[in-house]
Amino acid sequence: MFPPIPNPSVASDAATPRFGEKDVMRRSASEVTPPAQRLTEVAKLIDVTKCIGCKACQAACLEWNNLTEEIGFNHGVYENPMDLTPDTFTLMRFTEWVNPETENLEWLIRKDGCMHCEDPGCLKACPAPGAIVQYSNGIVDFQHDNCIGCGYCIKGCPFNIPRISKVDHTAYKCTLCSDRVAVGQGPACQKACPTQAIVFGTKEEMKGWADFRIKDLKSRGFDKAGLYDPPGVGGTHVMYVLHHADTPSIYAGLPDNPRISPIVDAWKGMTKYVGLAVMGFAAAAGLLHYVVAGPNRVSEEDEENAERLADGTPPPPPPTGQHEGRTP
Amino acid sequence: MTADNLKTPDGNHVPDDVEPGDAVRPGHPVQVSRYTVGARINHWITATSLVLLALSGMALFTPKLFFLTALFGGGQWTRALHPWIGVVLFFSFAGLFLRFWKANLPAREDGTWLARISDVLRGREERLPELGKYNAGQKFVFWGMSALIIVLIASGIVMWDQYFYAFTTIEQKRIAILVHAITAVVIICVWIIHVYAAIWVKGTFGAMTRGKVTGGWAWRHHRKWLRELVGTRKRPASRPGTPAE
Amino acid sequence: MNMELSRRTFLKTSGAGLAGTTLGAFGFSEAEAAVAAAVKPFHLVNTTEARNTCTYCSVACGIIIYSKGDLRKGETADIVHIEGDADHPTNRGTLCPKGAALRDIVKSQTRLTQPMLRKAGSDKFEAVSWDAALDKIARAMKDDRDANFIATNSDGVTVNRWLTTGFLAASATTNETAFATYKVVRSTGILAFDNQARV
Amino acid sequence: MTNAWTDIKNTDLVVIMGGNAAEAHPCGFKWVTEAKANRGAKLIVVDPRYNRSASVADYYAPIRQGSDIAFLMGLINHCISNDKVQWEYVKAFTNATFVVKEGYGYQDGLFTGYDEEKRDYNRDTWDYEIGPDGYAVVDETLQNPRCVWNLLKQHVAIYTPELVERICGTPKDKFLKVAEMVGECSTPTKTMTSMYALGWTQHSKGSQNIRGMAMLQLILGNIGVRGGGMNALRGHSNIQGLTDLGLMSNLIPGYLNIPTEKEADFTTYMSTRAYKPLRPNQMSYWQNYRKFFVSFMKSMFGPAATAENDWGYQYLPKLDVASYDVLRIFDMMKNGKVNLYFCQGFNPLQAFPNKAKLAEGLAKLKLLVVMDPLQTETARFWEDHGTFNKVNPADIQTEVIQLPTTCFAEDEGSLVNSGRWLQWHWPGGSPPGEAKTDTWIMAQIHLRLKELYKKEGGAFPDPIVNLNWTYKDPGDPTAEELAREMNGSVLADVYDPVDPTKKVLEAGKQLSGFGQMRDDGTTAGGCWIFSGCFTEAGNMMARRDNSDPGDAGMFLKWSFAWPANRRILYNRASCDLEGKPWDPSRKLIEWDGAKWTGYDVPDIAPTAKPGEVGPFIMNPEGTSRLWVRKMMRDGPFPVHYEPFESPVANVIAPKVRGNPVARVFADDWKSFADIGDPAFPYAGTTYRLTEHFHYWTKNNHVNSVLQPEQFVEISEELAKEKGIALGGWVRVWSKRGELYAKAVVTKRIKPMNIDGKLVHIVGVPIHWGFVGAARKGFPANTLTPFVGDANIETPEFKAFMVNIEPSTGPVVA
Repeated sequence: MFPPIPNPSVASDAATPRFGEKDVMRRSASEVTPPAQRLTEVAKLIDVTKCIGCKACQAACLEWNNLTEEIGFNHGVYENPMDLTPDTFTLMRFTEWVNPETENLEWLIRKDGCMHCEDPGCLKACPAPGAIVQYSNGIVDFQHDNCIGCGYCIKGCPFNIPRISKVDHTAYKCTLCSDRVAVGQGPACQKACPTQAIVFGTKEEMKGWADFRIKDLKSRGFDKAGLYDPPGVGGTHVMYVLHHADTPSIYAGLPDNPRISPIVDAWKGMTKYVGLAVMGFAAAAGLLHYVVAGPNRVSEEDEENAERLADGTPPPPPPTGQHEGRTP
Repeated sequence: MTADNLKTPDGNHVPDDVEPGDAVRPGHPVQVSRYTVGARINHWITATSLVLLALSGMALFTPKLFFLTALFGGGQWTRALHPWIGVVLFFSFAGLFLRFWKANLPAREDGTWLARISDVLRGREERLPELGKYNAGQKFVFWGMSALIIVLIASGIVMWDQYFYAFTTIEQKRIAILVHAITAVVIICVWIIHVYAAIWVKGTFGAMTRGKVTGGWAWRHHRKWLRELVGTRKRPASRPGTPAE
Repeated sequence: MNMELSRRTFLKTSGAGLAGTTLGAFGFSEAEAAVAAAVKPFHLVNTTEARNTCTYCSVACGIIIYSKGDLRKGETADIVHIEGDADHPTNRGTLCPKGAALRDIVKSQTRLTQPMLRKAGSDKFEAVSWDAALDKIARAMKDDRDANFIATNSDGVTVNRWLTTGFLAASATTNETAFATYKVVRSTGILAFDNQARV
Repeated sequence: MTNAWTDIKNTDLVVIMGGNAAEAHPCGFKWVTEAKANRGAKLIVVDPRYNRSASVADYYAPIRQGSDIAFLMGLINHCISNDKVQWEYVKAFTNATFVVKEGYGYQDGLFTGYDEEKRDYNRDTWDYEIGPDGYAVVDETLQNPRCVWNLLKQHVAIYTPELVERICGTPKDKFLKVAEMVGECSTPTKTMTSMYALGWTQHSKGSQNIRGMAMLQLILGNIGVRGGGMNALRGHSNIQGLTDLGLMSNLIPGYLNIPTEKEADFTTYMSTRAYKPLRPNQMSYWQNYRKFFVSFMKSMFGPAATAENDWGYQYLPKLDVASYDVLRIFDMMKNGKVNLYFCQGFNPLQAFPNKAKLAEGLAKLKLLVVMDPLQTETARFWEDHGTFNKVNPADIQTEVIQLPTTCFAEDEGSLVNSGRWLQWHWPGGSPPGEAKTDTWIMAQIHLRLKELYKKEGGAFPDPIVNLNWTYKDPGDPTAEELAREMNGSVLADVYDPVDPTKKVLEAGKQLSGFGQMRDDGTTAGGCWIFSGCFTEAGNMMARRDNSDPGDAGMFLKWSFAWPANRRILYNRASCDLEGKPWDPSRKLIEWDGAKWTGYDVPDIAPTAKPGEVGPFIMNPEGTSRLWVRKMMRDGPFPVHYEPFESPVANVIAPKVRGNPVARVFADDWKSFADIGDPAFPYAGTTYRLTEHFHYWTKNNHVNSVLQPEQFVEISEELAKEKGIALGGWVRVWSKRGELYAKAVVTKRIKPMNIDGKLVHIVGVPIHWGFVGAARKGFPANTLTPFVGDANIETPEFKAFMVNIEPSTGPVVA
């Protein structure tokens, strides 16, 4: 058993968060001087092989964060709601998978939610300064006061996680219960998880625990068991233990090799700089042209010619050879 | 009323580049009606939308310009207004398109004009052919705007999550955003050209403010158009179009 | 009884050999943390804790109820949160999806708040006072018992039973309530006495 | 549970059959995952559905609902045939060696003494051969053909893997794989635990399902040891406590019995409760019955219970039938024989079978009193909810009083968990509105009734007016007062009979345990098995020291467990005949030469020498029972009987319909579909989902979000055959009623080949009704048959026959 985190203290002096502003390592649409010393990285480890799909994590998340999800319908499956929403930060996804090697049915149940990437695509895509911050312990958190609701974070995210609220038009996702972690607690989902399929601690501890679990799985014939800590996003602060780590996508579409989309990279990278340069160049070229060529003015002669034309007096013919395009 | 129905008193078709309201009024100097009130209102709505879109768009495009959101009442308002202004632009521009498309059809002299672009840039118009209501540069702006706005509205709808989130995949939205951004850069450049041309070519502003240019302006920049207007002026009272004033 | 909360934790891990979590180690010292923080405030601060047991299944998970207001001081207590008790040997702080949402059942829209009476043939409940409801119940019991009590059977054996009234007892009340219920029901001679155990 | 939740971590093999622990008891299931992670334990799930428990199992085998006994007898047969037996344990700690008297026999599904007319057995022949010394005859060599072991061998011989496949639909290779894994646990150093729940109890032969596994566990030597046991995962937070306290028609707290009318007086009553040991030197604990009974009566009637009036014996009602269980009460109600009915925190309209019959009964009451924290369907049975509850209120003359009660968060007291721990809790919130505790309500009813009887007189007022009700505030007894009363106290000083100057017990003090109870009226105690819970040392149920010496999972200083704070029942059986643990790495207790010591409270007299006293001290044999004499109505060994509604006739006894001694009320026969009835071709079963708790959490927003709407589960094959779409509406109906639900079409249910016939399964979760936050739905009991287990009347919710068709959904009118 992974040692449970002691119950929280309710004393007023226990409330002081142990990290905050000063520990912000990245801030959306802002330049940040990273803190000189990084906090110990934290991580949540989701052991899919121990998960029984009970949705305690979902319930605990709703309760702790005071979220009111709609009461929906049954759609012929166990998932509910059917997708993440601004009020559902985490969701059990169920996959009935027949293992082609053993022909045995496996019910793969994965808790979906923010992965808290080391290189967060949401933060990269976000245009609103300070709407998304990354603390040096690895938590990626949305600051709703700064959020403008553009939804760029959704496009930036390689895991399709953030959702925009129709109520306050800001983006929501799992905060890794930053309010709890800040007082030395684990996230609400982790605390609730009946089988300790979710554990929380430092990232190093989590990797160690994952090794312990993977050994057990290999002893049970899951040769491909492994840890999901995808390097494409610099690793994540939510990791999975999978029985079939060679094919993450069988777990309800967990990306095999997640990375920030090259399109997003192009948009937030090259396009931004090249675009600004091009626009600047266009404006500068105009200015330069004006300085060099001077204004293009109508002359007295032009006016006279026009008057003559209007009066029916034939204006002077065009200069020879200048109007090849015209029929005389 | 479009120019399609216009006929000269002798029964000939009015040339494509003569638009309703275009007229010559002799005097000192000659006054040429170039844009009707409707066209001008339409233009300025379009122009305003485009500027607002550029400002709000740039605010969301790069953090360095995020401060521009203040003009719209903050980030949330900017995000909410931008697409609606886009809708205004789209319909407004559609109006301009219907008004101007015919006059912007390519003409033979456009080639020559383009070939002599260096003379254009140097203001040596005596070396250019006589031009209709629009030169090739203006036509480029017109058709460029038309195409870019269609791309922008299409890509904009794809990324307008508030109403259209469900209809496309995230990958499609990503592409849309990239396309929208690039297109926006291009349209802003086209806009710069358009505005600069109006600044550089003196006497142009009057066309979109008072609706009129001087005869000399028309003689210098759009002589063919001026000649056509003069040619259609025989019996102005019978003309079905609405005069500029 | 002693409500002093033990802060003991289960530091012994079985099998894995990992040291206790070093969660406490991340973050700087408390003094430095006083700088403006973007993290939401921890909303259990200054609440009152009460140790309780989950009301659902017989795993009997330990829970802590956090409320605004302290019943022990005679105040009104409004429950703001319910969470697993990490000190509890069985659940170690964990809860199932029902347990994790216990606050919702306490505060359910369909909680009953006053005695109600549905009259014969009526299509609605009407509010009644506790006194009226209890008097009506006692009277109905007395009348039925007096009319149908069986003191002896056909063989003349004293049987002292009352079969025309039945009582179905709960499954989530305390032992103490159950015992009080047992005494009251048995003393009347009711035999049609059962509980949820069968289902 | 014989063991405790935390003890499951000590096991090597978990068999989940007749339950779905991951789904219904997730936090207890944690200890399965711990055993797997740390001990390399394996998990086997045997269930009609590949369920949430199966999703983390090492091995899953399908089984048709209602065929568990065939499977279990098959396992026993496999173990016996392949010598997978813990011989030392079986010979010493079970009744394998006991010789059964002549006359007992079994043939074609029936034991000797069957009376078809009465649907009952004459069980006189079901007993041991008693020797001239007055003790049961045993044959240590197991040679006697009539010894229990040989009778068992013979009884299970027909349950071959082939027969198991024919009856259960479990492919032979899968059955054999399970059998092999189970067989490995016959060594003294490997244990298996059984986790079961309503999947075994809710059958017309539910008790025998459980016996089947208990017998297997005994053969493997897994009872009384760490990581072993028979672990009933009880459903409600205090259903164990309510049962312990005897809130049933035929019980007195602590599993004593309400007298029957054949026991006209106390002497007659006690005459059958001597519990004389059946083996020399054996301790037979029930010999203390009289002490427990008299102490209970003193607690119940105080000074009015005297030696002269046989401790108030006649204050107790006498039974004329085995029990007035809920099924019988509702049958009486339907027949107009009940006038008043109380439902305390219970929703029978949803919880018992055949909703139509239940509603008919409720409508014949004069007064229904419902005490509940929440709105219930029962309290609103007269309310028109269109297709969900189609009634005309004007036609229903029942008056209904609905009383608002507090819930767990607002009251104080103790609850008994599955592992028999009595845990105290404190209130955390104020009750809403005018809600009151159930104790207050019961006290108010009692006081008012007593007042009426005092004033008006009436039928036999004695037990009411003499009820011991000496609480500080009679209108609102405190939890502590009641807890002290259950524990028991000394009423008069008791002196040592040998040395009359020596005071043994002092009047006014709390008892330290049931060992101090006396049968002379000098002690009182409401529930002997709880004695020790509130002693002079204080409230033992409120103890919160979670230390765990030896990492054994016992937690002796956490709360209080009955009996006597013992955490594993029969723990003497964890040691061999010399008193050494079978598995030294899993020591529980051991004989240190003078006494029993260890991590748990020994389940034997502390100085009872090993080899002299058998470990099963509650049985006069001193052993456990592979063969249960006449203690069960439907036979000393389990026999495979089909459910009352079944797709096939009983393969081993084609003439026997259902459990031959299960009680069926006259009206109900016609409500059962015939065997193999083509109108109801699919095998229905009901179960709960992890997102919901019975009919409570549909009142709760969060849980309604997690599972908002009723559904049924069917295989892809059946969906295809019937043209049912994933997420589409279906109508499911039985001979008793119908429901509409969404279709969850899944690979986790497969059709089964039963005796050559393809049988489809329709799974019906139970949680929906017409009140609450979740979408309106139909309770599963619209479908289920009104018949219970032959011994304890648990309704047959798990196996019945239905039909299904695609639908456009319920017509909302």
